[in-house]
Amino acid sequence: MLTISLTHYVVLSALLFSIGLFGVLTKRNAVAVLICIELMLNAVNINLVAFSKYITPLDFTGQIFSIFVITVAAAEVGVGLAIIIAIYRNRLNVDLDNFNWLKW
Amino acid sequence: MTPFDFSMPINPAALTLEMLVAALGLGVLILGIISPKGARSGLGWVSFLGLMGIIGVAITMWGQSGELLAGMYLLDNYALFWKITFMVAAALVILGNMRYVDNVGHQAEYYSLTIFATLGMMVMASAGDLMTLYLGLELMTIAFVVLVCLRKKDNKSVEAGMKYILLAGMSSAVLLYGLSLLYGLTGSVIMLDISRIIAMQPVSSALVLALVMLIAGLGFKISAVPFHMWSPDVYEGAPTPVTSFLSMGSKAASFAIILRLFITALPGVWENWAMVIAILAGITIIIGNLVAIPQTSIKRLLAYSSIAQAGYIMVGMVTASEAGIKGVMFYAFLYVFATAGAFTVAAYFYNVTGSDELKDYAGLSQRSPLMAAVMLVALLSMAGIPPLAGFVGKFYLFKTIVDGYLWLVFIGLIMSMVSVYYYLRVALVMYRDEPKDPSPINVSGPVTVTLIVTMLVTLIIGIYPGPLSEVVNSAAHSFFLH
Amino acid sequence: MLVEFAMMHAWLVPLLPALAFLVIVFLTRPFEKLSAIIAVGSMALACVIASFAAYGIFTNHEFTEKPLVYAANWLSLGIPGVTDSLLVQVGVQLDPVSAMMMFMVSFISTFIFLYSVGYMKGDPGFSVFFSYLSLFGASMLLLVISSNLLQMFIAWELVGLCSYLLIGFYTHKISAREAAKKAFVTCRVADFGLLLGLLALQITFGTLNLVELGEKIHNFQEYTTIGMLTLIAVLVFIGPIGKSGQFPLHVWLPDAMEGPTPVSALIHAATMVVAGVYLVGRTMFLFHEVESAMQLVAVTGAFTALFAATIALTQREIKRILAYSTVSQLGYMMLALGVGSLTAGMFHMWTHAFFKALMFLAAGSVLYALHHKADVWEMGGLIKKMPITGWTFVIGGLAIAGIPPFAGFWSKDEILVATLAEGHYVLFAMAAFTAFLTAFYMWRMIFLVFFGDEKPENHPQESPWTMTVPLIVLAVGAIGAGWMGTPWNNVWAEWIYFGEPHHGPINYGAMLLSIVLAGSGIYLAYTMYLKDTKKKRARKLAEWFGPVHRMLYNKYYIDELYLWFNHALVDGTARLFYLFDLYVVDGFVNGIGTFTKSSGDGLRVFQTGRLQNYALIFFLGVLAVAVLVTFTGPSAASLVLGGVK
Amino acid sequence: MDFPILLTILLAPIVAALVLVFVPKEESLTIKSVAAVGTFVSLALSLYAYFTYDQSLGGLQFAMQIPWIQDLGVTFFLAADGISLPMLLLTNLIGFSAIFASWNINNRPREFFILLLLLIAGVMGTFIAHDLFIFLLFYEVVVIPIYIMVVIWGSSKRVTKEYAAMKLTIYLLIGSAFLLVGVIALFVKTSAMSGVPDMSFTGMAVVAQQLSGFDQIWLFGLMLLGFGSLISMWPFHSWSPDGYAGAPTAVSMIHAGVLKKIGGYGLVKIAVFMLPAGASFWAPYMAVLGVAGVAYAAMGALAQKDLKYVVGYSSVSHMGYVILAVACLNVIGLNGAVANMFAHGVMAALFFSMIGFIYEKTHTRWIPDMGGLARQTPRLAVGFMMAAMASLGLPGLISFVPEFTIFIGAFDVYGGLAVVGIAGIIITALYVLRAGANTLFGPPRPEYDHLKDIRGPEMVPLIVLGTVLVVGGFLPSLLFDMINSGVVPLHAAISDVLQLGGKL
Repeated sequence: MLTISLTHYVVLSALLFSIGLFGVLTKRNAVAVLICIELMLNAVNINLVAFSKYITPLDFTGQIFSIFVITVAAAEVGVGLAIIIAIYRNRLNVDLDNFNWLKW
Repeated sequence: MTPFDFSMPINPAALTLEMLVAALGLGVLILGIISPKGARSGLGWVSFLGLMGIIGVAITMWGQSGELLAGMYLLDNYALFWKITFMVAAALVILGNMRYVDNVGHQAEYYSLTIFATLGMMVMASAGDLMTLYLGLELMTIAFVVLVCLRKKDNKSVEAGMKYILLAGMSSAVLLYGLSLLYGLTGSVIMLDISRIIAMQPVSSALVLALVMLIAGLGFKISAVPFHMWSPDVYEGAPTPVTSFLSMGSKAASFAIILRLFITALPGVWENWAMVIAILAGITIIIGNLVAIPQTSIKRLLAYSSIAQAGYIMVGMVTASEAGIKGVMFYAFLYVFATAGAFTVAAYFYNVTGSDELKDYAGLSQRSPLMAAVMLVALLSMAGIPPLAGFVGKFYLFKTIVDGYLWLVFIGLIMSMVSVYYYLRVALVMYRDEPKDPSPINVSGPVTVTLIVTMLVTLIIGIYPGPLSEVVNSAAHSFFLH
Repeated sequence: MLVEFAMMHAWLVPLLPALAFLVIVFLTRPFEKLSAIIAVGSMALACVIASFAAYGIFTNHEFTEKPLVYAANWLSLGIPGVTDSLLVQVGVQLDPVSAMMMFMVSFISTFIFLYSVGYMKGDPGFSVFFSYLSLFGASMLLLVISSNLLQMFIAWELVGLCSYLLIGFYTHKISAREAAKKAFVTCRVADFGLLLGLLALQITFGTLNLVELGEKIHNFQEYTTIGMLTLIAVLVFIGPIGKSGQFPLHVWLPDAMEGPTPVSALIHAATMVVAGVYLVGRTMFLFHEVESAMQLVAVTGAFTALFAATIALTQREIKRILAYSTVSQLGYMMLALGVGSLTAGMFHMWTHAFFKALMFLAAGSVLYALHHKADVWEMGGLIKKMPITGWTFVIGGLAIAGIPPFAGFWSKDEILVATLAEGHYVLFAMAAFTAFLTAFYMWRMIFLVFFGDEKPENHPQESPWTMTVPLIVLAVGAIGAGWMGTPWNNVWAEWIYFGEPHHGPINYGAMLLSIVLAGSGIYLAYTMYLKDTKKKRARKLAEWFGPVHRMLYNKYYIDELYLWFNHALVDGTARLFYLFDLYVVDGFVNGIGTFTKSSGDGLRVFQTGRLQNYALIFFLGVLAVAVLVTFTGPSAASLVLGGVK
Repeated sequence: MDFPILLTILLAPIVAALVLVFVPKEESLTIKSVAAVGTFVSLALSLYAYFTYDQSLGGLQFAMQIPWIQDLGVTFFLAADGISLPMLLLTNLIGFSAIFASWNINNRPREFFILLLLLIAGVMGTFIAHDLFIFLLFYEVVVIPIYIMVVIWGSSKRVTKEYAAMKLTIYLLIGSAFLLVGVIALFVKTSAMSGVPDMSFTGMAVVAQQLSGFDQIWLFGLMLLGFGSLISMWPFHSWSPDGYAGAPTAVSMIHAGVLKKIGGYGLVKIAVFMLPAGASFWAPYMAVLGVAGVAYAAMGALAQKDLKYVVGYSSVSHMGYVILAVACLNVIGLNGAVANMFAHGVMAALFFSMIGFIYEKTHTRWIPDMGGLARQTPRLAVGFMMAAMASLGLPGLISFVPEFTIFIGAFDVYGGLAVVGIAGIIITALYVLRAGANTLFGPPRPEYDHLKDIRGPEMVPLIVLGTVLVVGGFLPSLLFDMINSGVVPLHAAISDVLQLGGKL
């Protein structure tokens, strides 16, 4: 029976990270981009927890670190959504492509 | 691997500065809510005097050293110097732009967030491990994001905020990924342990990937070239005092953690990242200066010039030596004053005329000689023209890399002379052209004080850098004592 | 006692006119009378001191062997023994040659100054003119008495400057301005050669003092080869070619007539142009060692004499004829030096100064009377109305033609004898023929100007006393100057000689020949220009030799050649260089400028403002850094991929 | 010396500039007199220093040293020796007459004279600083005031004054960037070698002379690039004509008169003194470039129609002589180089001041438009002719003896090459006379009849610089003994390495 080892987690985390990255690069909707960033952050959490379990089983540094990451991610999403709402109020759309007033 | 025991004594003395700043921030926030609408402008003076008090305390703490929680939080001259730099920067920004902030409104939020951002930077300065590093970084970034879109009504500010939050989020994800790999490879988050473990094991490709991720994540923060795309737009969009604090504080703090991370944690792989940093520095200097040439808005010009300045500071990192650190810290300190001067002038000019365009700066020398002189001195100090601080700073920086990376010295110095071109174009507009409306601009009290302080400090460091270089020497020396 | 004082303080002689120059320029410029008195007075005083000094030198014999030299350090660089060093001195060297020259220059200048008081009356720049004249006098006397070649070169250039200022004195005339510029540049070209010679001398022999140089060159084998010495000699000779108007560089002298007549008399007859001959005389020790250089000097002299004489035949202006006759006589002096006879050269210079200055001043008074009408064919029979000018001019004519009792005969005969003695038969023939031509063209002018029927439109009358007195004095000189060098009691030979004084046998044949030549020249001129009043024969001759006549009149088209060279080549290349500088060197610099600017614009476009693009560039950056890290660092990956250390 | 004479010389103009800040804008006369007093004080003091300098003792006198930056070994070291004193005197002479040459400046006179005084102080600083860091400090401090002065008070004839100002500034800064790289590398290598960081000329030179041959070569190459572009060596000269044509009179006087000499002074005092092996390697190339500069610029000047361009090109040509002289690396050559710098400085300053007056009165510098000025403005004509005659090296004026010394030095070392250089005097005579004669002589033009000749304060440049021209011409030992006392010890210090290095 296939035993789940550290490499599986790292590969999963890498895959999740790439998906998140792909989402950030292609999604046109600001909220979707924000979600994809969260995806990338959760990929890192997987990584951290996996390392904490397999490499330093005695202490919880990795897990503590992932808790910090989760809290910060939450704060980030809060602020990000607030900004997106503010933009929506001003420009009535959240399509990233036409936010290009600041250029050159 | 030593397990983490909670019984370790925490000596609170190490955290006095951070606690004071946090208290000041909360105090300002509460005062803001309590005080009636009219008295909001007083908050500026409260936060300024508070900061000056804390700077006093920091100076008295000079020379103390210690660490907290088994190396997670380091306190030494190095961290103290950075903290003093951040607080000075914050104080200058607050003092210089009180009139601007009163026009914008939301004083409470502005001042408290600025102080919280400073707090974030101070945490980063004495971060001894990956977690504290990340926490300080995120505290600063999120505080800045809110500051950037302070003017909710102005599309530019909000667009800048949106760009900043999304790109910063992505870059911190990348950084985190690198940190997690680093943690995975070494099993510890304490930087000192990491360097010991890396020294023992051969360089694995995972470590190289971690290194790349770290360079990318932190490169974003100091706006090194391939990762700099966000900074011109955010600098232009954000309200000018925020841009000023962003370009001074955030960049300096990022350099504080880069030095900590790369020189304490990753000396083992120095051969790997030295040449990359050198190449990045070279490209940053070149592109930062070249793209600044065609700019027409003073803020965007200063944005690109600050990218170029980041390139110069990166030069100090290349040799990972005490002289290198000294060069970075010295240049960061004088860079703070030059940027504060330039942006205060830009902010006040925007306040009076409502425009950032260079052509509106025509005849500024006749309308207000002080503003024109301060702008000129600030710009020329960034260019590295001798009597000003930039020259001494660049001398220290390039002194370190002459042996191995002579090509970088050539790029650095020739590009800084090319930068004189667009700096002098600003001077040309200010000194030669006749002003459209020749009404003199009378500069209010606190702004004059900031302008004069920045100009004098830039001149004095330029002419007599002796004492400052002594202080920075002892700070850089304490870096290696752990 | 006075003589002793004069000899020891000979440096006063050039100093006095120099002081006059300063006084006139700064103090007495507005008071014309006063500045004239100061100028003439200072030159007269200088002439008195000079005569005492000359008397002192000539009377006691020991100065003929060993010249009296006293000098002071002017410039000393480096430590002589230790490093490469340079020592230049300033001083006075009095020996018979320089004493004679000092006396001659000051004597003639005094009278020419006096003459120009009358001539320049009413000219707005009167005192400025006298300041230039005193400056010229000072620098010429400095040149004459200098003890080393560098000091001589300095005075040489100062004299060139004064001739530039004086030729261009009538600043409002464009022709005067161009003539002055031509004079200065031609002399400058010659000075370039002389300077190279001096540099070579200084470097090979380590000194420029005439006395030391003489000893060192005597045994020059220790210092340099004969080939090098010849080169030095030729280089040094280029200077005199320019200054004394010898063949290739003579073009400026005839144009120098643009200046006022006293200037022509003083500078372009008596003193300045003779400086070249004087320099060759002074450095005779150098030329004596090098046979081929002597040959060159002789040939140049003879050729110039003949060449100038042929041109003078066809000229129409009175001063131009005199100018060409000066070039020709200078050729004679060079010939004399070329054949090795310093005595003959200097003697002819001595006599020539008198009668040529006389003729120029006389021509000046003619112009003064006819209100500057210069064409000889429009004058006639002036001797009736202007007896003194007329008869003094005739005396000058006789002297230059070489009729026995007059000065010209003795010195020209001395040269012919010397040339014959050295066995240069070809040169002797050229010299003899030139003597004939000289007599002819000089008397052609005299008959046209002073005899024959008067032209009704000009009504001349005699010039004032200030102009006629110098004429008379110089006329006496033109007569008497030659008597000190007659073959019978040749006092001149005892004083001025090179090596040791030699008294060759008196060659009556040569004397007879030269008298015959001079007489036939005068007679031919008489028949063609005085007897047949309508000058039919002269005009017929002109038609027969049409092209030859035109070529001679246009001075063999050498001026046009130089002008073409100057404009086409020099200005052309200058234009070329300037365009090269403008478009290539400057182009390159501007190119770099525009390149940086355009690359700035190019890179700016990447900033599209769209967030996704930034994120994309961010990740391309991450990839680039990944590649960089693998290739530039010694990491495992680079070992696998064989990355560069 | 108890009384810090050099410091007072340096600070006098700065103090005057500070005083000017408080003088109200309108009273232009008081502004000018304050500026004149400032420069007069430093002129008098530098004359005093020049004549009380003890030549037999030689070496650095009036020295003053204050520790400045410990870890870089930088000391605020002001001193004067045989080479720097003439240059200091030259700066003050030209500074003083530049003030009077710009007596008719009436648009924003206060800023003009503040910047001019700062410029003079900056240039003076470079000549008396005997510490490499402080030398660089003053060397580049001068660039910005010049830019602002050219941009505001310049004149746009063939090229706009903005282009000229920018070209002047950026060109010299790029040159100084190369120099800075060389200085930083030299500092790092010498302090590594000797352990003690020391930036003073003498201290660093002792160590630098032991550097390896290869290091000395590329370090000297960089310095040659930096100083060469300032002294307008041949390929790097294209800023000089445009720069001078665009600049106002006072700036072009000081720039041509003194600023170019910092390049030469730097070459002699720093590059050759510290890196003799490098010097002997580069010497032949420098000689070729020097002679190329002479011939090229002389030809260029011949084709010019604008007076300031003629003098601009002529100054490039004269500097070619200086480079040729420095390339000889012998006592006579070095003496000639420094003396020619002094002579050319005085001459170029007089020339530019006269052209400035002509431009002020006739509003044109185009030679074909002018003629016969001698009748209308005789004193101006005298000044112009004196400068012209000095520039073509007429004996009796100051520039003949230095040129003669250079010819001797160069002829001895580079025979054939020197002949080409010496032929330059003919072309110089051609273009100088053409410029002088076409503007001054010839038929007077009616439209210039109303011109007033220079009088009162405008006569000062002519009197001050004119007397120096003549006195320097007749008594060269006044100048040469001082320079000789500076050059002989310098040459002694490097002669052993030169012999050892030989021609490499």
